[in-house]
Amino acid sequence: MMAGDGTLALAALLLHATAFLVLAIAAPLRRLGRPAAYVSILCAAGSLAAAVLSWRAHTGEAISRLVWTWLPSEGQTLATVGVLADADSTVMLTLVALVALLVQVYSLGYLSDERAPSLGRYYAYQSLFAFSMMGLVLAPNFVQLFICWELVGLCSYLLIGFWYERPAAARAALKAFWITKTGDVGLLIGIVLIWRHTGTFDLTEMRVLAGNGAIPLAGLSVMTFCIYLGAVGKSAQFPLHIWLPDAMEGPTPVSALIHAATMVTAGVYLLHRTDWLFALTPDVLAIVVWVGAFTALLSAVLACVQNDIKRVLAYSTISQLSYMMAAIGAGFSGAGFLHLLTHGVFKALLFLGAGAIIHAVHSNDLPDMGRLARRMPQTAIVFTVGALSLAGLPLFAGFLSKEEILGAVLAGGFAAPFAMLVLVAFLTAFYMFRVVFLAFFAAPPAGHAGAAAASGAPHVADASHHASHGAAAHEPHEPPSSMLLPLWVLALLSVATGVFFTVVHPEPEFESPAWLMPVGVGSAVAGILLAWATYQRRAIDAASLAAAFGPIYRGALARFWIDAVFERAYRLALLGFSRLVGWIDRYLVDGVLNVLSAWTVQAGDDLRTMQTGRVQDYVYGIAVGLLVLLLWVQFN
Amino acid sequence: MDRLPILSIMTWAPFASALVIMFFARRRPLLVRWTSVAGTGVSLVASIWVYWTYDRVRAGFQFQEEFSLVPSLGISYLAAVDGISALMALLTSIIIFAGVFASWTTKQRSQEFYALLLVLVTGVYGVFVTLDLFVLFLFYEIAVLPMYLLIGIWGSSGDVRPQGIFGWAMGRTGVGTKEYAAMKLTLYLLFGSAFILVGVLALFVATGSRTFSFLELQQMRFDPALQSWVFLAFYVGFGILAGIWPLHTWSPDGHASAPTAVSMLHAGVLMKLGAYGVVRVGMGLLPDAAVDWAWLVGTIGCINIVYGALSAMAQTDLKYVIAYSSVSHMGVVMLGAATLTPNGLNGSVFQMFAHGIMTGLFFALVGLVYEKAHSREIFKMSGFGTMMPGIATAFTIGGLSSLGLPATAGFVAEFLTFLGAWTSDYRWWLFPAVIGAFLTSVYVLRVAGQIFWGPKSADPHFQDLADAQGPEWAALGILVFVLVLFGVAPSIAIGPVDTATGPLLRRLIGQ
Amino acid sequence: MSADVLAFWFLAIVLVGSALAVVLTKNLFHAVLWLALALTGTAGVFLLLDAEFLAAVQLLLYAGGIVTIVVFAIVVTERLVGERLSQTSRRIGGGAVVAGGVLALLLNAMRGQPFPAARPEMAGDLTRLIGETVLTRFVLPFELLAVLMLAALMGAIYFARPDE
Amino acid sequence: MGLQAYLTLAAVVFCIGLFGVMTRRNTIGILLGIELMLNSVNINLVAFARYSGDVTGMVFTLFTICITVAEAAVGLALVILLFRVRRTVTADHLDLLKG
Repeated sequence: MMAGDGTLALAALLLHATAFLVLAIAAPLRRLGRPAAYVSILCAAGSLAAAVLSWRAHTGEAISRLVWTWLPSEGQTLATVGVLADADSTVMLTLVALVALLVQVYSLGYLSDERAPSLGRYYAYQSLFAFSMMGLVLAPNFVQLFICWELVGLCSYLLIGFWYERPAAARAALKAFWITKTGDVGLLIGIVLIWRHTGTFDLTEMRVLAGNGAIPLAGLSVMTFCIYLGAVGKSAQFPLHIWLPDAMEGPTPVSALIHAATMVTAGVYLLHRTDWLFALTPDVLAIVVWVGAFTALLSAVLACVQNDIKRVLAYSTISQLSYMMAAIGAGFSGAGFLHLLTHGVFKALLFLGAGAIIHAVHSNDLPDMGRLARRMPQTAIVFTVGALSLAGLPLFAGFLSKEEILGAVLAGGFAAPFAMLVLVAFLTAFYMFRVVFLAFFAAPPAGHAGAAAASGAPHVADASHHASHGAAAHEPHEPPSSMLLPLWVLALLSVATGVFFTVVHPEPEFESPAWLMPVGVGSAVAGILLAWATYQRRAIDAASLAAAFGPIYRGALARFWIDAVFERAYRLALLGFSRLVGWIDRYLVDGVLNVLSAWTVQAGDDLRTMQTGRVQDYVYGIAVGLLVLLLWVQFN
Repeated sequence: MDRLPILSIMTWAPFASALVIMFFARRRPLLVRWTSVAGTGVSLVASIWVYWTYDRVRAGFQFQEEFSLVPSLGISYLAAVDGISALMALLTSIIIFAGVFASWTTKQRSQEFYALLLVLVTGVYGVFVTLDLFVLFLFYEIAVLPMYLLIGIWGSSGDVRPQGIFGWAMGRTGVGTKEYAAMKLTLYLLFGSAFILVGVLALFVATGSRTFSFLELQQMRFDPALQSWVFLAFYVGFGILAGIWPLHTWSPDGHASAPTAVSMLHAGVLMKLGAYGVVRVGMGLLPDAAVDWAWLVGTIGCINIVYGALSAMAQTDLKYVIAYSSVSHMGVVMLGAATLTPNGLNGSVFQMFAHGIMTGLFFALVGLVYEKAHSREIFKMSGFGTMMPGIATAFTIGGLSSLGLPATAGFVAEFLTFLGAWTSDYRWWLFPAVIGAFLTSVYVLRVAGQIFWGPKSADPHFQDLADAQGPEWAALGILVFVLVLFGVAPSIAIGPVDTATGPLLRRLIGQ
Repeated sequence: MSADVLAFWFLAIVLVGSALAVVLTKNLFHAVLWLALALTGTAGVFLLLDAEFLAAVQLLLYAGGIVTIVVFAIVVTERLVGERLSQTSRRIGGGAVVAGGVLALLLNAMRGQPFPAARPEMAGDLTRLIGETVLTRFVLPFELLAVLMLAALMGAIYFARPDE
Repeated sequence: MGLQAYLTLAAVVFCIGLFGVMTRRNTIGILLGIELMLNSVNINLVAFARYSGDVTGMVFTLFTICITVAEAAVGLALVILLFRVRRTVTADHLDLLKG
């Protein structure tokens, strides 16, 4: 059967590669801008079709595997490349293909003001990203996984820094790359260690070994922890979560694709993909749960105080990723993976919706918005759908997956993390609807410029890029159809999956208590109500609410000083130490050498007075030498 | 003659074109350049031909040519390649071919410049293809000596700021001038070659029979005590050229002062001569000592990696950054070799190749930037990306390869080395190596970000800078293409290399 | 026999004496004349050693050629400088000690060595023998010598040419 | 008379020449010393040749004489040139190579 042997999955992968190669090599085409975009979108559409077909062909236990030798060693194969298509990877592939296509279509409208060469470059990056992400999803072994893992990181770097003339963007790109690279150091070490430990990179072979109990447990925890470190960096777990909010300097469609739906979930996907390995090391899994729950809470708190709409969404992404991590840590990676899929859909929706708002009002800041629902009702509807999904209300996409996660953590026996996650559910609904009310329904604050400044949150993002086009004073309006279409597709998908899962409850892997669903939904509803009371009705004063949480509020404004710690570590420890080494090299290692040669030069200066330049002195010297020689020969 | 002496053609074609340039191209700069392109082009075609037709199944040394030079001492011209040297010859061809284009705009005495460059290249090819230790040593000297003139005449001097505790000594020796750099480099390398000569002669004497042939010496099993000190002599001698710590300080000064093509060739190929010498001569002839001294070689390799990366981070001069990154990357080469594992050794050889290409690319780019902006001060430049997108892109790709990003050649090399390190007897080597790769990502991207990305500089000197043009594109295009090609399909390189490292290792650690 | 010994001693005294005069006399012109005598004495020694041809060459080239050139040089330089060239010596003591030391050590080295006292009979004419050897075995150096002398001649002319 | 007598004579002349080379201030005087030294070598060569019955030494003497003449010619030309440029024939004044 054609579809069942992985060829379709491969085709989905290669279509994006083709688009990238065409755009990378055919520079004149790339510089045309829009034609380049059409090439890329065409390939993305084809890729989506292939991905869907491949997904349909790989339900249940069907697995297909295509590999080619990539790296030989001692005449044998050391590493391969290829595709490993099964139920999980193909559904993930479909998600990637879908979001990639929608984002590319959306970008046509969003970046319509971009110069043609830049637009071409953008689509080249997009194609490269989609290719790499699919390669990661379909990776049959750790080597390909790592390769694609790094490549998506590269695309993230390139796309965050897409508007590289802006210092903030250039800086954010570097920060994102370095912080994730820190985690990747762990991943790479983990891969090397596990290769030595099991003798293979191949996931399928390793899984068989794990199933047979053929993997020695001694030292395995270190290895899985190292692999987990990679996920910590990529999926923005504490303390390496700090890059993701800054990554919002990139164009909003990029944030939707890379920093919400796909790339940042790679860490979760990795852990899900290797859950049979992690199952052997429960101690590491416990770390995963605790870090996950803590990060979820931390970032939910941070999301509550942001004024930049994209930063709210960024912290919410961190929080949701941590949710997934917690479920995987509890031993039920299926729940986490399900949330990954639904989250991919509705978070892309939210980001693209936020992009529509930014496109309309030329600002990222909530105080600059207000009552937008009248001007752009369609955007308001789809954004609210997204917010409801994120809050996890029934009939919406996030509902079931969130319940599953809460149930999973409880079933795993982690009571305290469970409590934290319930609190996060409440906070999530609160901050999300804070955004909804402030942006779409509540009246804009009177002197909002002061409010924005008082919030202290940095708010330089692509809004300023848009504002630079000189259309700052015009009325907000509904975005063009190329942007609306993806929004509606995602909104409908959110509702459809929500309804589907509310009605057709899948068989859970664990027993959940009956009170779980009311608690989950209740906390979400409570959050929505609090937001409504505070920001729509203004029954509760936002400032006094903040004052009630004094230290936490102030800490949150300073992002709990974590960024500052990293900044210090970079400036003082790394750069300082490098200067010390540089000094040692120049003044000690090389200095000693220079002293030696200076002495030599000095000695030459001193000795050259022996050279009188008079020929007879030399003859005299020769004669004396002859004399000495004769003496030595005769009396030795 | 039953077949073409392809290795000799490859080796001597640049020399022949150097002669043509000296005698027939006086005051005709374009003819000088096209003659160079022709000469190096012949070598390039020959080396690609050798590389493709190398019989991987049969392995061993192929394309053998031999004739006796001094029969009474057993010196002969013996040329042959195995997988490693075929790859190295290919590297040399690519770098010099690109280098000819990269120095297209040399104005001063271009005739002599190209002639010397081509003579130097002949020396490099000679070292890679010859198997007679005496002739190898001769070629080695041919490769080293023209460097003095090339740097001393066509080099550039930097700002001299002698200060600190040994400031007086630095002022005295003239730190920062091109003459200083040329002299330092030459003295260092000659110091090293003295060690090599001693080692070669010691082996010659120890064999008892009159031969310098690598193939015959390889059959010997020398006395362990002799092996031990001869290996050290080779390690120090060749290692200086490979930039081993703490004998690396000629490299930053030399590379910073050298003209573009010379930096390319020097960092790209000549430093590989050192590593190649350690692997081929040191490990190939002295198996027991290689095993005994692996701890030293590997540990110094680790120091190189981390120390070089940190030093690079501390520099403010662009060329110094690249030069120190070479020191760091050569550490990976030495570390890979010291692991004495198939993957590590493959990684080591591959890193020689990858680093050669990427550092060649870097120096070509630095040369271009300097030519256009007349500055090498990193923190004075900013936002060049909008003005020279091509150069910026190439620099970023080179940087990504340097930090070991997959899909570039740098990743494959480092990854194999890491695997080797963890399977060696000294597992902890893995950690400095990985940390070095991380540090590289910090300093390379910091530099790339500072110079090319970010807001456009307000400095009036840095307005309206041109992108690369004409022949310069040829240089950049070739190098970027190779870098990516070998990163995406590493088996092109690993295949032949693997056939050579396997037998070498079996001699080292037995069956 | 005794005539030989007598001749030897005579020549030795002449040779040593004139050599000493060469290096000690104040007047440079006299020194050259003493040198001519020394060279002639050497030619005599060659005669004693049965090398008539060499003695002739010695007289022609050395005593004739060199002395002429030197005298010529002295005349030229004196004319240019307009005063008589006298020559003084310096470091006489040191020079004497060193030269004497070398001499002593050379003699000491020769002492007790088994040098032959008798000359072997040379078959045939020595001059003919020299001629044959030069034109057979040493023909290449001989030709090179011609080139060398030509080069020296041209060099000397070039150096000493008048200013343009 | 044995070989030793000739050798001794040559050694004496050689040392006298050496003494002259070391002590004369005038360049022409130095040249004269050199001639003496070369001359003594010639004596040695001929004496050895004669006492060993091998004519090669004499051939060499022939060569030496020729080369000496060439050397004297060039040397004196140099002296004249030097004199013209530097206005001196005193060796002590010719110290351009002074370190």
